[in-house]
Amino acid sequence: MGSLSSLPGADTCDIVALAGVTKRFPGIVANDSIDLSIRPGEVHVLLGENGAGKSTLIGMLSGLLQPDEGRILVDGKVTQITSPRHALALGIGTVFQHMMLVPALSVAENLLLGGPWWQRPRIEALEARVAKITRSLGITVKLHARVSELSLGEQQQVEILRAMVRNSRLLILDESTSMLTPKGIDELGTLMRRLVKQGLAIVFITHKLKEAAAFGDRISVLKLGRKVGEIPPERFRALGEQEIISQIVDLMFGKQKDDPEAVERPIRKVSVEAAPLLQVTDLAAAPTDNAPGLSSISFDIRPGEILGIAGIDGNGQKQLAEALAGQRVTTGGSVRLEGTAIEMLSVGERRQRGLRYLTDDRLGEGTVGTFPVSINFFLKQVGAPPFWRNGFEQRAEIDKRAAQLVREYDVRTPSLKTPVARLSGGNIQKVLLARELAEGAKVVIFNKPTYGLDLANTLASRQRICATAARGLAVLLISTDLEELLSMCDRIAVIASGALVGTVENVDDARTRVGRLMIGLAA
Amino acid sequence: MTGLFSEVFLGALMFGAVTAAIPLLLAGLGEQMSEKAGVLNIGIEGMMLAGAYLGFVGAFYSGSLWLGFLTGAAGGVAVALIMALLCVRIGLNQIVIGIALTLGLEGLTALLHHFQFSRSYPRLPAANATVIPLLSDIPVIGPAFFKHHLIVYLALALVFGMRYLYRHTQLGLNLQAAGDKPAALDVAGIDVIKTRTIAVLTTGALAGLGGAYLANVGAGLFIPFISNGAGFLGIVLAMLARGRPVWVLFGALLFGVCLSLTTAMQVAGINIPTDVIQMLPFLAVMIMLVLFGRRASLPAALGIPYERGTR
Amino acid sequence: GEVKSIAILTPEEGTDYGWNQQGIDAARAAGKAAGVEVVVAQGLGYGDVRPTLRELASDGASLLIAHASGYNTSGPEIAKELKVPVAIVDTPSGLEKGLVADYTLSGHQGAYLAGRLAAKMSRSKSVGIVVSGEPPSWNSQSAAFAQGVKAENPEVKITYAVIGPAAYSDAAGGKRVTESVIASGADIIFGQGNGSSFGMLQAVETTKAADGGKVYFIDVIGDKTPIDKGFLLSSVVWNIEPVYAAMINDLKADTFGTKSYSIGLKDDSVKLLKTAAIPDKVWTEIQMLREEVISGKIPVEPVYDAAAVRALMTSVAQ
Amino acid sequence: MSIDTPSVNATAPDPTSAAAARRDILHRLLMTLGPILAALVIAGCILLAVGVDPLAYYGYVLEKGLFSPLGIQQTLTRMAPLLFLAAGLIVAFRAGMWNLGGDGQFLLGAVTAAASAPVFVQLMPAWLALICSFLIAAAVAMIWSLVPALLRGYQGVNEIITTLMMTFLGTSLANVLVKLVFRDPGTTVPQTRTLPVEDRLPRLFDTTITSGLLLGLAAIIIVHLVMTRTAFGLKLRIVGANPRAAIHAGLGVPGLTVAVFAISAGLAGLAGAVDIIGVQGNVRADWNPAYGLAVIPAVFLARMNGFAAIGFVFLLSVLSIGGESAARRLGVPNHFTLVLVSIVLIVLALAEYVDHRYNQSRKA
Ligand SMILES: Nc1ncnc2c1ncn2[C@@H]1O[C@H](COP(=O)(O)OP(=O)(O)OP(=O)(O)O)[C@@H](O)[C@H]1O
Ligand SMILES: Nc1ncnc2c1ncn2[C@@H]1O[C@H](COP(=O)(O)OP(=O)(O)OP(=O)(O)O)[C@@H](O)[C@H]1O
Ligand SMILES: [Mg+2]
Ligand SMILES: [Mg+2]
Repeated sequence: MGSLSSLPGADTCDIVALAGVTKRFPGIVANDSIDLSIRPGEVHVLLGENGAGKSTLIGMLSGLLQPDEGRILVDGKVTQITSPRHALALGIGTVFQHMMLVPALSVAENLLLGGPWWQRPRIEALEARVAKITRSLGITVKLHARVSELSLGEQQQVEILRAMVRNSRLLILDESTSMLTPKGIDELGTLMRRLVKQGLAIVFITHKLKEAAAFGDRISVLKLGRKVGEIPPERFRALGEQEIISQIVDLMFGKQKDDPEAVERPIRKVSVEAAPLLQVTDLAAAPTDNAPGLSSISFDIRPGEILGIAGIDGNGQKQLAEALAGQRVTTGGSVRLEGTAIEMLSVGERRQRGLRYLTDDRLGEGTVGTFPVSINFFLKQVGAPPFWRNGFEQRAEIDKRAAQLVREYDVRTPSLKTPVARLSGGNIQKVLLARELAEGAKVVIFNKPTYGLDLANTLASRQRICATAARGLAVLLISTDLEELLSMCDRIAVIASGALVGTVENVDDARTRVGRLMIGLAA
Repeated sequence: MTGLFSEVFLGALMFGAVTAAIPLLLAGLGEQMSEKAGVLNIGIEGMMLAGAYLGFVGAFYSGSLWLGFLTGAAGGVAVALIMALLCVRIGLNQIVIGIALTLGLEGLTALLHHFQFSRSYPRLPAANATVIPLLSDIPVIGPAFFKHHLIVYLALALVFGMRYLYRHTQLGLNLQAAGDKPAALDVAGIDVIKTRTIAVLTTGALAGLGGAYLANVGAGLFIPFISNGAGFLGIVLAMLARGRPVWVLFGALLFGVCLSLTTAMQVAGINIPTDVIQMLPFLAVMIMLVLFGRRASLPAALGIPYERGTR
Repeated sequence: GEVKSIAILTPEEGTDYGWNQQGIDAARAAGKAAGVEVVVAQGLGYGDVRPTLRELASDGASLLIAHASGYNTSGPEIAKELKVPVAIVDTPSGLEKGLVADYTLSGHQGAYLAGRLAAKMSRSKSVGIVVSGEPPSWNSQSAAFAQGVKAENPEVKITYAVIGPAAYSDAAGGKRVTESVIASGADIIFGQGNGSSFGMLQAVETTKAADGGKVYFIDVIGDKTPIDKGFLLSSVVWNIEPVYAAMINDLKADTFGTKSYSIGLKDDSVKLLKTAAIPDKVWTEIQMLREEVISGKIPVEPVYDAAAVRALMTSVAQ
Repeated sequence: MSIDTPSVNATAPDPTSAAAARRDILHRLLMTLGPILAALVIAGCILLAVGVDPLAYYGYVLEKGLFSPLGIQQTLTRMAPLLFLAAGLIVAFRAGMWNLGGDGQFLLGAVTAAASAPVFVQLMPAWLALICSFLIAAAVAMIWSLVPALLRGYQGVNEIITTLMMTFLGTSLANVLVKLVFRDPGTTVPQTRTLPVEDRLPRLFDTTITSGLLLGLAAIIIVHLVMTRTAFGLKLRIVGANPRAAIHAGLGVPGLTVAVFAISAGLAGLAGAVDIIGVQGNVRADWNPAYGLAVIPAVFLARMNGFAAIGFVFLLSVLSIGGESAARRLGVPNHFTLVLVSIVLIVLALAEYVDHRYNQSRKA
């Protein structure tokens, strides 16, 4: 073992440095001798495809996982981060990729978790402290609301706030922008800048290269568990946004086109005279404890058309999708598929008629995590031939078709038998896509189809969605990512508080008009 | 017949109801704590039996009821320790281990009783009551509620202690988080395993104490299978109470009162088979469930062992 | 026929100072007297004893004594299956020559005397009956006890309480219910229950009667004198040895299965336990009553049915 | 709350060598027998402590529970109701429903069979009578499960509470039925009329083994195949593993919930019926063998696999038949069998954990 100074990344001004850190999971090396230095005053952006090993790395920094090899240096000293508690004590605060709040507790109680057990929770002290922090961050947090009543975006803010309340010196944000609106993302960016100015170190994981270029100081790129490149701050400052992006793309994918996110909107012919495939009239649903209701939602989609639903997360998008799919009870209005009313049909019957719903909750409802990949392809066809005959499973048929879909949709899985929850989010998404686009689809509802996907997967998914429309299907695309909507839709409707506040043709000034609608102004 | 229902008799009936309710209360409070923290503790019947046996042994040989309660609680903790090791620390199936512990303690305590007491059947003297001045002079209510052994008042105080614990302390928050979303508790820097272990051991102590009360005060002796399903009733009470200690108290008293009602009806000469009367408390609860039974809010992670970093 | 060994099967361990212990002790005594080996299978529970019956038969037992009313379906079946003599209880109609004999044990005559005794001795003119379940043999004693009390003194109040449908090991229940019955005024408790009877005993020992004096306990079947602390007034003691001895003799004489066996006051196979708590004068009176019962001058009919017992109790409670 | 449902291999076993398969079977055998041996050693220490020779004890357990013709017959006969119960629990647990009310359903099925069979055999041919009794026993148990099923399916009321309550209620109700409704007027003992031995389920060949054993085996194997190979079984497993995914996939979750309870309870009812019609002949008041308490852990240890469950049920039967005999011969109270079963369950659970850990570290 060489001396410390000979190890790359073991710089004295690092808060945390990784030296040759390796982590293996059964069958895979998730992190392969990674060196990394994290410094105060810097936003260190971690980039990499789905499954590249970013979250694993974070797991080790936050005490959830222990490295198999290599070491972690904190303030220059080799430190074993044995538990999350230890990590917090070292000043490492993490906002995890998956929500880490207790839904049944209030925001305040969640922030208080972790105090000495015999104490009364010190709400008053917390209130004062939170007030100070939120003022300096420019966010508002409903301290006494239950977490289960907050939108995902609000929950993410609470998690960031938690890290701040804990006096973190190093703040780790794992895909924290995936749930935010463009405005929210900008705010988070400003916030990060403000924090690093105060001397914090930030590790920021994202799949969006523009965010990386806009908010970062230093960029590290992971690929298949290895670190394949780093852009240090000196270089970073010297380059413009486009140059940075093209460098990253070089690192991640080899040479490619300049701005991969600037997808050309494919030109599709939507025939104006064609009868709408999907007609929704005055759809309404009652609000529940933690979700807004729907009121008088009306729109129609013609064959080959993509209708976008824009809006800030938590404004009824999910309720709309569920109401259309039949998973949510409606209190009025009609839904017509090819002219036939389907609002009284069950989920299964609607699917049978060609209405497909790709959920945004992949693990929660989209898949059965413990079941093999192969079965998850056919969850919505259980009992249907040729995969089941007379009620009996035809394993050969299932496997044959599953293997075909795995190839066709490029699902990266160790085997067909692998429990689907073991796949990375992007690959789970491909399974869902394959399932929903199977034979007989006429209208497809996509709910946040690229949420959390890496660049390549995002592009592939978008292409599939466009191809879907091009085949003459009607597509309803729900997304919080305005760029995505602008790049794909024919028309964009804006939802707010469970009602459509306006619909805009996706032509030149659509961006401004949608933006105005989203912040409550007339288009 | 009016003569039958003298003050003394009614007082004794209510006194009996409270006495019968205390073991259920302690078992229910204990189970509630485990469940809050995400552990379904089916071994509670075994913990009660361990508490009953050791509690009796302690009280009998030392001559001190208090020492008996102490050894009883320790017995419960000893069984809980096995449960905590197997189910919390290494994550074995809680139902398998719970049932196994119950079966094992049934057998073990019966075995020990056989070798130790099955010829002499020792019995303890009456537990001396702590008479609360003034209050105990109220007719019927006085003898029913204010002439019990001190441990009864402590058990009642415990209900409010638990309530305070759950509502107003950090530990209460931790327990709830351990049951609802253990990963969130873990990343907040609290050891989930330790939190759950504390909960399970507390359950053991309470169940053991309940068993000791059952043997030492309820019966004044130990015989095999003395708990007679009280642990399982405790599980039912804890689940019905939905995390609220005061509801456990109400439930335990309901069962105690129903038992006394059985006696009262018989003494009054009402000719109803005991099987039918026996069904009353369950029937009452079932009807309540049918009428008002909305989604029972059990902790989301109940029964699921926690292991850091898995999903 | 030849009798080499007999086996007795009991549902609980033979250390209960009651049904199981009396059965096992009697079988041992009868076997010893006849020079026959005795195999004891105890603590078998109330489930299926066919496996044990078969095994004991295959081990060569000449007689299987199925000493529980729960065994009276399986007993005759195994007797027929394996051609081994089996003795069962509570089934007088089940006799089969050479195979099945019945011994219906009822201490009702003794319980009647116990009732007379209780009525004489009760200071408060109020007595209680506490049972942990309602099997036929207990029912007949409860009923006879009540009849005895009323025959002695119609003014004496009787309180009847069942702890629970099958609360045989509910000692705490036994204590609780007994305390309630004492609170209702009773100063003598006639108690029947396996494990729970120790709870009744404990209640009697730790609770004072309304007049501040002692409460007394009347036990059944066994003799709890060895563990008494001075509260045992009497017991309706069953001695089953003559029954088993007669069975062995009948087996030898090839007359097994031709008659039912029973116990009663006449041959002292049912008798009232004399304790120091019973004044000699009272005891003499009881002994005279015993003669009248034996002679049939006082008829005591057994009542086995639980509903009938409860109806009787309701009528005498008024 | 979720039950750790093992995923069923969807792909055909790869055509690796038969040697691997043999090694796997050997491994499984080792992982079952090893822990049992360890459990016997632990229990042996307790025996030593009370002054009993453990070797003699286990010798009797094996001889009287397994290796003597009489013993093995008794063991196999004891298995019949346990297999039905295990089958019912497999359905429920795989579908994520904690049916802890098996004992109540069992008793009501038993009482129904005991009440109906003696009547039916006088009205129709014996085989038809028995089938009818089986059917109505299953039906009554199903109806009994309707309350928890509907509450869970349509109101979301947790079924652990309701099934536990219903089992307390069911036990009492069974007693009331025996004592007040179906009581045999011909005896002082409160019990139902007795089905004559010759009208009961036939015995196998020349043995005392009840043919209920075959029915039980058939039930559990059918259940296993249905749960792992059919669309219906998959639907139930989806509901069990992720109810939200089931709703999303368009499955009628409330209906399936009711179906699960009906099947599970029906099988528990059949367990009662097969015990009565095959072996007992009648139901006595206060009779409650409480088989459920031992079968539940067995089903979990078997990871809800039908074939493994057969193995564990067999083990339980050997222990209970042989243990009783050994205890008697050596003067240990019969309660020791409970201790032995408990230790075996715990050590088996531990062994499974160790095995799982070992496999994981090997793959890493
Ligand atoms: N249990 C497991 N079995 C097999 N492989 C695993 C397991 N756990 C992790 N891996 C592997 O570890 C690798 C790194 O995972 P990690 O979560 O760090 O990816 P990531 O970079 O965070 O991806 P994403 O961008 O999707 O968040 C993945 O490729 C995955 O295949
Ligand atoms: N504990 C674990 N055991 C096994 N594999 C794991 C584990 N944790 C993570 N993985 C693997 O890590 C990979 C990435 O997991 P992760 O949850 O980070 O998804 P993801 O890569 O972030 O997907 P996305 O970026 O689309 O959200 C997966 O392929 C998964 O198999
Ligand atoms: Mg990710
Ligand atoms: Mg990740």
